[in-house]
Amino acid sequence: MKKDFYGTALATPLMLGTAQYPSPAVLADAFRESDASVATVSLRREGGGGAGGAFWDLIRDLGVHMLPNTAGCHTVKEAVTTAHMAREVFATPWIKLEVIGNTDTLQPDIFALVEAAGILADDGFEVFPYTTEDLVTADRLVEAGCRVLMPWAAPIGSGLGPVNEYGLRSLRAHFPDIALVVDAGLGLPSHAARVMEMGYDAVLINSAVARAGDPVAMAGAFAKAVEAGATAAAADPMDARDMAAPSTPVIGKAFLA
Amino acid sequence: MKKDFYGTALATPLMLGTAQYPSPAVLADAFRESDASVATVSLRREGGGGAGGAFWDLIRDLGVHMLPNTAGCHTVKEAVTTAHMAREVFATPWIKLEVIGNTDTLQPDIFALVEAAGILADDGFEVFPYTTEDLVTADRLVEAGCRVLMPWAAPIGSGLGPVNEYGLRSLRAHFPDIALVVDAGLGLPSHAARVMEMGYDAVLINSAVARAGDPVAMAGAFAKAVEAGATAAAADPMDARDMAAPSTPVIGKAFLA
Amino acid sequence: MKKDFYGTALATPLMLGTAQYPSPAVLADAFRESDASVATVSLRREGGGGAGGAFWDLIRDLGVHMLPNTAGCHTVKEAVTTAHMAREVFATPWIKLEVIGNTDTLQPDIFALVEAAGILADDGFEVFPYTTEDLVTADRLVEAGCRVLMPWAAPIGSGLGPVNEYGLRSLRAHFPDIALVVDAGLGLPSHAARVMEMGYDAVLINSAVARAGDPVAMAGAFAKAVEAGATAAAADPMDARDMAAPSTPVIGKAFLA
Amino acid sequence: MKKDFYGTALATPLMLGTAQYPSPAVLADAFRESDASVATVSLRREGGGGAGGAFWDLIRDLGVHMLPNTAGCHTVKEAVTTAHMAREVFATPWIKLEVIGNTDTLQPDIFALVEAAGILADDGFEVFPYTTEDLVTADRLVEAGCRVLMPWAAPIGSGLGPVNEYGLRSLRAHFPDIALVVDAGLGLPSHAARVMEMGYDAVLINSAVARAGDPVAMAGAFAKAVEAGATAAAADPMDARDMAAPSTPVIGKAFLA
Amino acid sequence: MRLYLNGEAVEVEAGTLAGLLEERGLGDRLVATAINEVFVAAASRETQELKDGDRVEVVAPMQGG
Amino acid sequence: MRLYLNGEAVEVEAGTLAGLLEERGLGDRLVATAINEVFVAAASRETQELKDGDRVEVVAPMQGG
Amino acid sequence: MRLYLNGEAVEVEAGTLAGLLEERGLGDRLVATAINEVFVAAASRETQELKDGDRVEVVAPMQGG
Amino acid sequence: MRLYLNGEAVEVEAGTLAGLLEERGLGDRLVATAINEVFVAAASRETQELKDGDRVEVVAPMQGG
Repeated sequence: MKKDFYGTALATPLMLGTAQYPSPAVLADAFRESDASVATVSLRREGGGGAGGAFWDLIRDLGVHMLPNTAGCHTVKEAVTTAHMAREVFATPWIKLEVIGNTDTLQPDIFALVEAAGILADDGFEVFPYTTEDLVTADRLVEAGCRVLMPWAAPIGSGLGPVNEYGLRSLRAHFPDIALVVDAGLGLPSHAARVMEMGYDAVLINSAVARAGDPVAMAGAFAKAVEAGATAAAADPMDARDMAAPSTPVIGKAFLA
Repeated sequence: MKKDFYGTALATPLMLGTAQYPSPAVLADAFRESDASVATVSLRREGGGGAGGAFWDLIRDLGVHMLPNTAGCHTVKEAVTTAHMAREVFATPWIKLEVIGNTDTLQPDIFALVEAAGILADDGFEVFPYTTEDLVTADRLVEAGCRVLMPWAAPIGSGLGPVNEYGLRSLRAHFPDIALVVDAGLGLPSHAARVMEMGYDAVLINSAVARAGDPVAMAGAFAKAVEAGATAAAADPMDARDMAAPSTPVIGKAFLA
Repeated sequence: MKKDFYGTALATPLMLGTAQYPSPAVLADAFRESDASVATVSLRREGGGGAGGAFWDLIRDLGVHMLPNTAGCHTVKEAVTTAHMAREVFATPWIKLEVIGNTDTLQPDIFALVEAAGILADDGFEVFPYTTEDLVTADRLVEAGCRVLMPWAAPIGSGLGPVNEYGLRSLRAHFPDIALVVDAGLGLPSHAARVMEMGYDAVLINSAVARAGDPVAMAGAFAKAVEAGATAAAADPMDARDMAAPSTPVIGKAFLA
Repeated sequence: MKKDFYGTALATPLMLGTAQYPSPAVLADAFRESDASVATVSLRREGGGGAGGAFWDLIRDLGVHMLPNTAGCHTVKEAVTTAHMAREVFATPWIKLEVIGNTDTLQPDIFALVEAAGILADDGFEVFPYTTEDLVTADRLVEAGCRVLMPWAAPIGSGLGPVNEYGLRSLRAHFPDIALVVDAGLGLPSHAARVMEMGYDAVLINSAVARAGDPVAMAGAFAKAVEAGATAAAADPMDARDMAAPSTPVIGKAFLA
Repeated sequence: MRLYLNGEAVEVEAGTLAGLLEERGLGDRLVATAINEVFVAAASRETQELKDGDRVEVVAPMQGG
Repeated sequence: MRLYLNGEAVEVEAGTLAGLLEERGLGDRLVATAINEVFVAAASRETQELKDGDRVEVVAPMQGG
Repeated sequence: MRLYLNGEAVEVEAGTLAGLLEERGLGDRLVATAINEVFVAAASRETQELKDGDRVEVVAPMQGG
Repeated sequence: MRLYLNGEAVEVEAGTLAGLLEERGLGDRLVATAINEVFVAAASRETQELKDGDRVEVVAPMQGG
């Protein structure tokens, strides 16, 4: 039942972003507390200050898998070129493919996404596409060679939690064999637990940890939440029902009225 | 910020019921996995088989606080007499006061509840009243001497999760100094995490663990979920917002379009 | 199926409050547009200016039933005395019984409510108690002689719509023969339509109409919404289901692929 | 603020499907009761029985605009050919463009949809695309020449109501000048009222009316609901707020405590 | 005599509730009355005597929700 | 000649689409037509010749959602 | 003497609650007791006399939620 | 020669991409490169000649979500 990610089994179902932390030290502590198995990273222009190298050392010391993204790309060409640069720098075929289609919601441009995913998959990349809950887009991405899908729960950084739980459940039901990771929009550990209970294979969190008052503590909270949700999904939860049922047996109750 | 329960600090915010388990062995394993700090128990007619003594030994060996209930009582008199018998047998002033007012929903009869709570508090009991989210009832219970309140989330055994989150948040906001425990109706770890995030001091779970396909694993899931929620509440979560905000910084992005 | 209100059949299931309108003219126009069958009114100190008489004439000319309230009362005594004064002035045994128990939420003090309802019912009043969705309180009110119940949907003037739809459905299911009116907290016509679809017998609206940018138009919107909801409840709606079903028949479709 | 549909102003914001009625007579009565301004129709193989002609006469007599659909089409080619046949038979450039991408959910194949919409728009059709709430897809459809969009609320025939209200609100906010019609998934008049309150320009209903126990009455219920919602949207509703606000003024209240 | 009318301390001549209403120009008004938090029916106003310090409430129809 | 009319294999005399509709009693019906998945306008039916194996679709108005 | 023990009619020899528990083999059990819906503390069992028709409840620890 | 390095107009001596990185003190940095929106692998930098007006991008690892 536990799925791998292009042949890699993850020790924990938590992927953690590396942006927006108050300091590198807090970032490092948050990762340790989070027990995350994957760190998302990106590329920016080298100013000559060598910040890139320092950051690289920091992440490498975390001992987690690196998942470079194409954040901020708006076209197929941009995303593909960025993916190639990321593969060389981070020395991994993994790429979190983002092609942004709307600047308010930062949601994926699913048309460009499918095109770019096909190009990259053909070129040997292992694509983690940032997508919506749309089933048809998911079909196209799988046809393009994706073995992992990363649907959003809500706009990036909104912290709203799943705005379309029905859609996420439907996606899970239609792709039982594809690794599904909820990316973007989760704001609380209970959101993460909920999607794991729904059978998702992992979640990617960044803002909800980095922008918390205490990022390190919040990292630990998400670590426990995803574990709770994953365990519950495997433990066959009771069915909810409209009527009540006594937990304490009534038989043998003393008559004292 | 962490509240005590009539002077007793609890090691964990999880209270676990002892009913409906497949076997005593599973019950014991579930408790160990749950890390629960409190076990709810009750009284039934002694048939002569001595089951009562065996159960007592089992629970005592768990090394947790015992919280006897008055489950199934429908009148003030029944509840009060049952409370006295429980205090003697379990040797504790704690009593989870249930006075049932409706056989479909097993919801509290808040009128009888307030009356019984006053009688018992005057008699030296430390009352844990099973109540609704109603603020006025809560006021009466506090006036009657209760320092802990146990509002329902949904009907006992329904597993629906909070049917009135607004009401539960309002109760929390109006009673910042009273220990609040969500009792009844939680079905999933994400429900438990959510109410802890809302600032509740503990949750009481029974059916959701005992009736899971794997009660022991589910007990562990709830253990992590309450810890996740409690940690998150203390870590100052980000505010949710309608609009998106990029997690990966856009400054310095390469121009590749 | 259509219920009466202490023997009075209402032409429409809309009760409309008379407070907070920009002007008496707007109030009158809103009532005409709303087709409301009942107007809620209250009592205030007579300053000598005779505003009371003018208001009385205005309401009387609306040709609707008057339902005086005990708004703002916090004790049984206040509410009972106010009810007597209202009965004399408005010449009706109807009284919308409000006993406020919390100044933030303006929710009913259900303990004082039940007591006052009993006193007034014994004194020949026809009591419309403003209550919560609590089933046990409802039982007590019915025992006290109430034949109509007015549960809240949300705090007065909040416009949130039903915060506990489960509770409102449960109340409806448990009191099939009592006239149930949702009072307080509805903010939009869709809220009113929804509770009528749930089988409620009427709704009471005030702030949502009076505080709208165009109170007269909004009054008409609520008139249609309650009618829509009541009609739907009687027309046996389709059951919702998780899976899709084609509306256009597929049989006989041309093959053009 | 009221938008036209390719230059045609609609008398009412209700579009009604013509399928699944118990009989042609019920269909006709439902339309009269619904006050619908548009009827959706389709094409099927002519068996020789001439049912088509009889149906045509029935619909023509309704005196409403006809909106032929391409229901059941799964490819661009099918949809385009069907559109051409529909334009000839129904003598209208309007086409409700459906290209189904999933047989469980009957949701649109947005990739084929955008392609087909472009082909048809270039060929002089006035396209009403059945789409999702996806903003990027909406952009592509508008670029392709669509001046009307028909996002789903939930799977066709499910009656669930909006499963992603956030997404529908976002779509409305991003396309203030495009006529938006919620198509598919609405089950109750309150659902229709809600989307109209959100600023949608019309709704298309079929199953919820045709499959109701009393389709004619339900048609009337939806007629009122959409009118209620549209009126409310224009009447500037009050803002919802968490706290209560007294409707009855407290000033001048008698002191009777 | 000194009493409280709708919360205000007033000096009055009248000895009955009816007289008070007259004196205050409220005789013909559509009002209901209470003294010291107890309802006094219109029919009893003539005979209802006032005492020093009475708290008299006189209310009229107003808007309500 | 043998072709497919609305999915059924049929033997026909007519050489044109218009002729086929006549032969099948559909000449005066309100229908639209396609051959081999391509739309054929009413105006072209007279001149539209049929070939062996053609897949002819003839559709009429029906209920739709 | 005839009384009701946990809802069942029983014939008993003992004259006290303590005696009844002995007689029933419950003397050493961890139980709590009530007679006619009133709690009887363990310390009072020796002196608590039984009357014909008493409704005696004897309860022990059990599972609860 | 004049070209654009990470969006800034710069005057350079070097004729190859490798030379440019040297000249700019980026020779030993962990970076990836593109010219005119096309990726240039590290292995090709020595042979990759520069032309006047080239748009060169040099990027390094950074935080990402």
